[in-house]
Amino acid sequence: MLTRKQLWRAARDALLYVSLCTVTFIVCFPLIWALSTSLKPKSEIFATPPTLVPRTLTFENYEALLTGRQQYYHSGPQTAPSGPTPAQFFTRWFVNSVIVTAGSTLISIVISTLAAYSLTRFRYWGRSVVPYFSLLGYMVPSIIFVFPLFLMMVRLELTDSLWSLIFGYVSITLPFCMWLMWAFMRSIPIEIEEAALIDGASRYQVFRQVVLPTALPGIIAASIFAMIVSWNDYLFGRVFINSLDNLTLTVGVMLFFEGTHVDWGLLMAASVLMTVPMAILFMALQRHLVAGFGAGAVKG
Amino acid sequence: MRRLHALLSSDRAVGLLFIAPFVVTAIVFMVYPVVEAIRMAFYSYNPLRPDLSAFVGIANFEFLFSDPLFWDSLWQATVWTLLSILFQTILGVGIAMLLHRALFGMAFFRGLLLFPYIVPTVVIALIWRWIFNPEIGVVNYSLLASGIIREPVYWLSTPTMAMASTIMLNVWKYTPFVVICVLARLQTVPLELYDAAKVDGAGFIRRFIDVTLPQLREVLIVVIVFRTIWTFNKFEEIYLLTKGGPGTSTFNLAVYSFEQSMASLRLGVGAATGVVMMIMLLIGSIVYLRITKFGEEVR
Amino acid sequence: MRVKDQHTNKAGLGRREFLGGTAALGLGASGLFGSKSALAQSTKTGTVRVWGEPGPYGGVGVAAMNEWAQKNAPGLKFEIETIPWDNVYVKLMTDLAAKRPPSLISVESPIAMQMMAEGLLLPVDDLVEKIGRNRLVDGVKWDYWGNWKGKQYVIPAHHQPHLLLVRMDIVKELGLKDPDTWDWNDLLNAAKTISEKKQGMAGFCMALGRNLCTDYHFAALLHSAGGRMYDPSNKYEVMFDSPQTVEALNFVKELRPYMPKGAVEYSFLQVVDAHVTGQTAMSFYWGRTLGRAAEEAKPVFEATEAFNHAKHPKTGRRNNWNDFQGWCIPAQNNPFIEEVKQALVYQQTSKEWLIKYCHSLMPNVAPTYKDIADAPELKNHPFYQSKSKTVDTYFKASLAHSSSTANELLQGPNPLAGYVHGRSILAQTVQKVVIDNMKPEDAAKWGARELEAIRKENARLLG
Amino acid sequence: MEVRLERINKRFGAVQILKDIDLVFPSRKFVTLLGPSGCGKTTLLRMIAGLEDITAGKIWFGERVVNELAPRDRNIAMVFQSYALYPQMTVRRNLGYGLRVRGTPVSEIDTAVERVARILEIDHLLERKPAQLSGGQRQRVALGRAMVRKPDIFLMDEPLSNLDAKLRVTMRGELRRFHLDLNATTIYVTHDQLEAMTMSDLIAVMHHGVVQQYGTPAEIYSKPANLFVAGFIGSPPMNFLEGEISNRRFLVGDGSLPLPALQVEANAQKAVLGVRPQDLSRAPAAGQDTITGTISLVELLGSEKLVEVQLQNRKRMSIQLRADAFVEMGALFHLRFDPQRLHLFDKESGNIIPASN
Repeated sequence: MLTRKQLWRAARDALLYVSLCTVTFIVCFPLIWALSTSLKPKSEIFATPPTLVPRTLTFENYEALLTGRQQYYHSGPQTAPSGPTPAQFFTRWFVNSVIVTAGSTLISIVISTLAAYSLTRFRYWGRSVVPYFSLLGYMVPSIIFVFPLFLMMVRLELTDSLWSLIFGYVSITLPFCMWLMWAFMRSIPIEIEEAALIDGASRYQVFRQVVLPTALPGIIAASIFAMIVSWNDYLFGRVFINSLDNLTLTVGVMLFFEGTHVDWGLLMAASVLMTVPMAILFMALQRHLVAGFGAGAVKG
Repeated sequence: MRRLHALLSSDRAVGLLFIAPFVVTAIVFMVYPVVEAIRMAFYSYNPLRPDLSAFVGIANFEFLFSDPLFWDSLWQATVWTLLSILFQTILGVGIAMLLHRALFGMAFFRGLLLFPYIVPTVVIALIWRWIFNPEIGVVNYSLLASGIIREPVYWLSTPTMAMASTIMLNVWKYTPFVVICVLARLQTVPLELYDAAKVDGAGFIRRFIDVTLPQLREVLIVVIVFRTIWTFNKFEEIYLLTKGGPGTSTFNLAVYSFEQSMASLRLGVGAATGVVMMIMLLIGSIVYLRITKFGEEVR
Repeated sequence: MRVKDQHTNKAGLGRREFLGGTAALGLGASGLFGSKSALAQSTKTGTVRVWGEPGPYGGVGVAAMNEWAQKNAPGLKFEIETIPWDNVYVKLMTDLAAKRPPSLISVESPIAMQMMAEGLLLPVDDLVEKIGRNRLVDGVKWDYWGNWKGKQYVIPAHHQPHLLLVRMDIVKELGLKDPDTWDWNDLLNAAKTISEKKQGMAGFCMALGRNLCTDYHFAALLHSAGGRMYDPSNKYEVMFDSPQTVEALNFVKELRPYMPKGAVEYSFLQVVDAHVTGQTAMSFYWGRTLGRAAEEAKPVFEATEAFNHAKHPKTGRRNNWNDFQGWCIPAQNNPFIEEVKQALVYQQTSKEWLIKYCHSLMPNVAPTYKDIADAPELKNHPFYQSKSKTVDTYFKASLAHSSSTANELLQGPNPLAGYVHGRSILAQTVQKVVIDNMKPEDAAKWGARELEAIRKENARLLG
Repeated sequence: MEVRLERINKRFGAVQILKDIDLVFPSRKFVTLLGPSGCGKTTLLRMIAGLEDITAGKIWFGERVVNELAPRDRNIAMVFQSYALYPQMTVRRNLGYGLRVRGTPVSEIDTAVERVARILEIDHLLERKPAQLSGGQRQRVALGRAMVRKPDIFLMDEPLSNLDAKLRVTMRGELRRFHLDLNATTIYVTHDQLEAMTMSDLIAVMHHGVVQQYGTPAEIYSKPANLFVAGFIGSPPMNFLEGEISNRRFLVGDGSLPLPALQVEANAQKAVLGVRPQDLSRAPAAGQDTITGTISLVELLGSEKLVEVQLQNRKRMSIQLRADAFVEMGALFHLRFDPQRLHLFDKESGNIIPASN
């Protein structure tokens, strides 16, 4: 038999679940709808009433993106190749995005981990200024320095190469990683290292065998953020890259939208595909993401 | 004694060696571009004709301050920031409270609700244009079908609706940030405080006001300051969804700067806008430092 | 794009294979290091980047050039990059500033003329002779595409006027007059009638967003009213603050209630969408609306015909905005100048390719040479059966009413137009009226001030 | 007010935290729930407070079942281990909070707060915030918050555990005094037997969710009901020897000890013999009631000396001697057992085997 209190509690939990489901549905709806659209044949995309679950399931949009199917323009008796369409470059752009994301994240993490260790374990002039500096850099929006950076890349003859993006993303992610790693390193007790030093380990051994493993959660958190930032950036890709071959996904996918004809199915499939890597990362490392917020973003 | 000396000096060497890459990278890729941006604010610079670049003193700033669009952008940025932050905070705290329950399946909800944060802005802008399309979008269809509206809503076609849409997008994308921060803090609130309040006779609402909110105060201030700074300077969310339109009704300073630099080929004016943004940013940062007493801690 | 002299052929081949659209993994590295090429002894290898506007014809043009390359420069691959109109300026700025311009650009006249006056283009008079100076169709001159201080900088790609597209089924149903006879009042009236009588359909549609399309659509109205932005014969003095401008703005304002509600954010794409999906009965547009309707909405295609614009009641003008679009060759940082020149001549002298070019998007791209325009093969297209008058209007009859912002009322090239469009001055002027409810007189003054600022900032171009 | 627990059970999923607890807390008594951590004592306290659901059973406050009552309606007050002061409020507001949420008039709140502050000698701290107080001061504020409402029942969850040793001793006395002043039933949870022994009227010793023994401190100390209580109460802890009962003697290893008369005589029963270090003495020579070992450790405790003697079966026994007693490591030592001061437990059940009388 249920007591009044239990009944009340059950009702409250039910209400809680209902509101959670509603909120979750609203939050996820855009993505669900994108997925749904991407799996529909053209005829169903514009059907009224619209269908949430496709009546006919098709993977043609994904196929087009992944195989880079050449598209032809039918107008009259002949079929003319219409020149490259964005779909043909999709895989290429995907690889580019992976390269710049991985490259910039790696650089930022290595630099910031070393620096954070140095800042929290050694004493020298200026060591208290660096965190301030990182914080400030963390807040500076990229729109402010994208053009000077671009002109610098021009001078270095790096434009239209993935290096320009890697360096560009380092400039956005480094202050943040620095800040996060600094906060994290500070919270690691120095005694373990001292113990290792007394046991006869060298500084480098201590760093490799003691500090790095302890700092791993921080490193993972910083990496996720760096990856999200690099993967999602549009501005730098838009400004730094000139040729189709070297575009990244974000800029490339916008090209789908800017003709005289928008293929919504294809566009949504592209959107889904470019969200997937971050989603997987997110699912796998969600716990660390939260930890990252705790240590860095919410520091104070 | 000699060994100790050697250790210290080698330690120092390690310290400097480890910080060196950061210093170099920071100077080349962070300090230099910002300094250069400040320098460019005092130059005329047409990217098509860099050879004609010349020092113009404060002419770019004069241009800026006499351009009504600059002031419009500033005002619109303020509106968009304030409203975005307001909704993000309220929703963020609300959702965090919902998620902060040890109920079955909570991890699942938590994962899904934090998802928007990682969705690329490009993707969400495209999806937004698709679902909010006045004629063929599913949102209008649902609203019409359910009788909530009689006529299709033109989400991006009137200044007010466009502003509302960009705010919605921003709220959608960044509320998870607030949720994560608040949730992390909620988990550290001592449960005994709630018990004490219950024993003292406080109901649900009093407990929220007297226990939860004071505990969240600090994290909320930090989140709000951070988000204000970032939201104020957001470029992609607006540019990709409305390009600042219709008209210039959703311009903010970042879009203004981009348009001046790119479309108008006035990099100097764009840079000057950037300098104005940086000054406001500095003010924001000082507020942040004050609130968190960051400096004292370091000393 | 850098070209390196290397000795193996392998890399070049791999590159070609990749660009053939096969696959991607592992090739990131080549992008990573920015290296572009490899090569043979006498010929260069690499990708020749070509800019074109969205649409299949750029691809056809490049296909012709690749045919040339196969015979004469097997290491080269021409690749089209379609640049959406609204992005042209960003792309232009970053590519030129990055010293990585494409090797060949097919672009609208305002930009071509801007680049030409800035000294960014290569004179191509030698090509004109090879292609044939006397081939142009009647009613056009080489100048229209781009001639500056006696030198030709642009080779014609096509001309493309925007006209008044009308759903004749609706006109007949409502008993409206023949659109050929319309003046502005008739157009307005027709728009009104259709809006009132046809549920869920707008009477008329043009772009009103802050973009290039609105600039072009409005310019046609401005020119028909007899107004213009600058006077090339008088040191490019600004003429915009005029009764004609006000009249054109007022006309837009009057038409506004009969346009789709979302028109204030419309650009090229949405205007086409609106017509093809049957949301509007009339619209201003280039020929591609018909191309798309033919593919996606047969009934709309069958019912739609194109007309020269309604004439202005007083001036009697019916100006369209005709883009004399041409090929131009960036002079600096261009590693393939010779190859591009040869390939361009090859394409321009190949009847087969030029006809394919026109056919690729009927009737958007009109032939510029008599031998093509009159070729029987050109008529070998279904549109010539179903839409012969419309095609003819686009291709020939519109020429008498040609105008553009880069060559207002055909009174001389205007290198400032590129800046005007980059900043969307005309569109913003229109938006001041339709969104902000500014008085047209004040909007015209605002526009004039902006135009004056552009003239002052770029006085160097005019000297 | 009397508090009565009737077959109280608590389960978290499959885990049984409390099992059939029957307890009566007499009105106005100071009752301690004592037990090691994890024994369920805090859970039981929180159930009495209404902070924890009751899986089964009834809780009576006087004549009323309060199972369904919210904490606010039980007229209880509680002092928490971490004090749980509201960090953003001043001491004054902390003290008055419980009255304020009940809508008590401001003037009344002020009077009540000031009265309590005076009693607790914290009236000079009223405008401070918790962060500006020392541990002891916070403790007093927490107490004050509980006292201010004049509750029927006063619940305390290890309130002294966060204080340093010295302060703890002082506070023990004060708490006892406040209890007398307050005139309310006090239920006190602790794992510290010293607190329990010194302050309580009654002690309920808990282990594994079961009340092992309920009685006055003296009863618990002198007549432990089972092995657990015997081992838990008393310091230094009781010595235990395993052996067998045989003919009124206790056989252990190669020796044997005399036993008192048992209520139920037993033979060949496996048993555990317990004896407190204070109850052992030193015999000059081996005898009937002694066991011999060697001294393996000597600890000087100040007024006493604790000596550890290792028996032949390697079992160690501790014995408390006067500080001036002469002992030498490694020397032989004869332990004398007083039959009247032995505790005999059944090896199987752990329960006491009662002596007759």
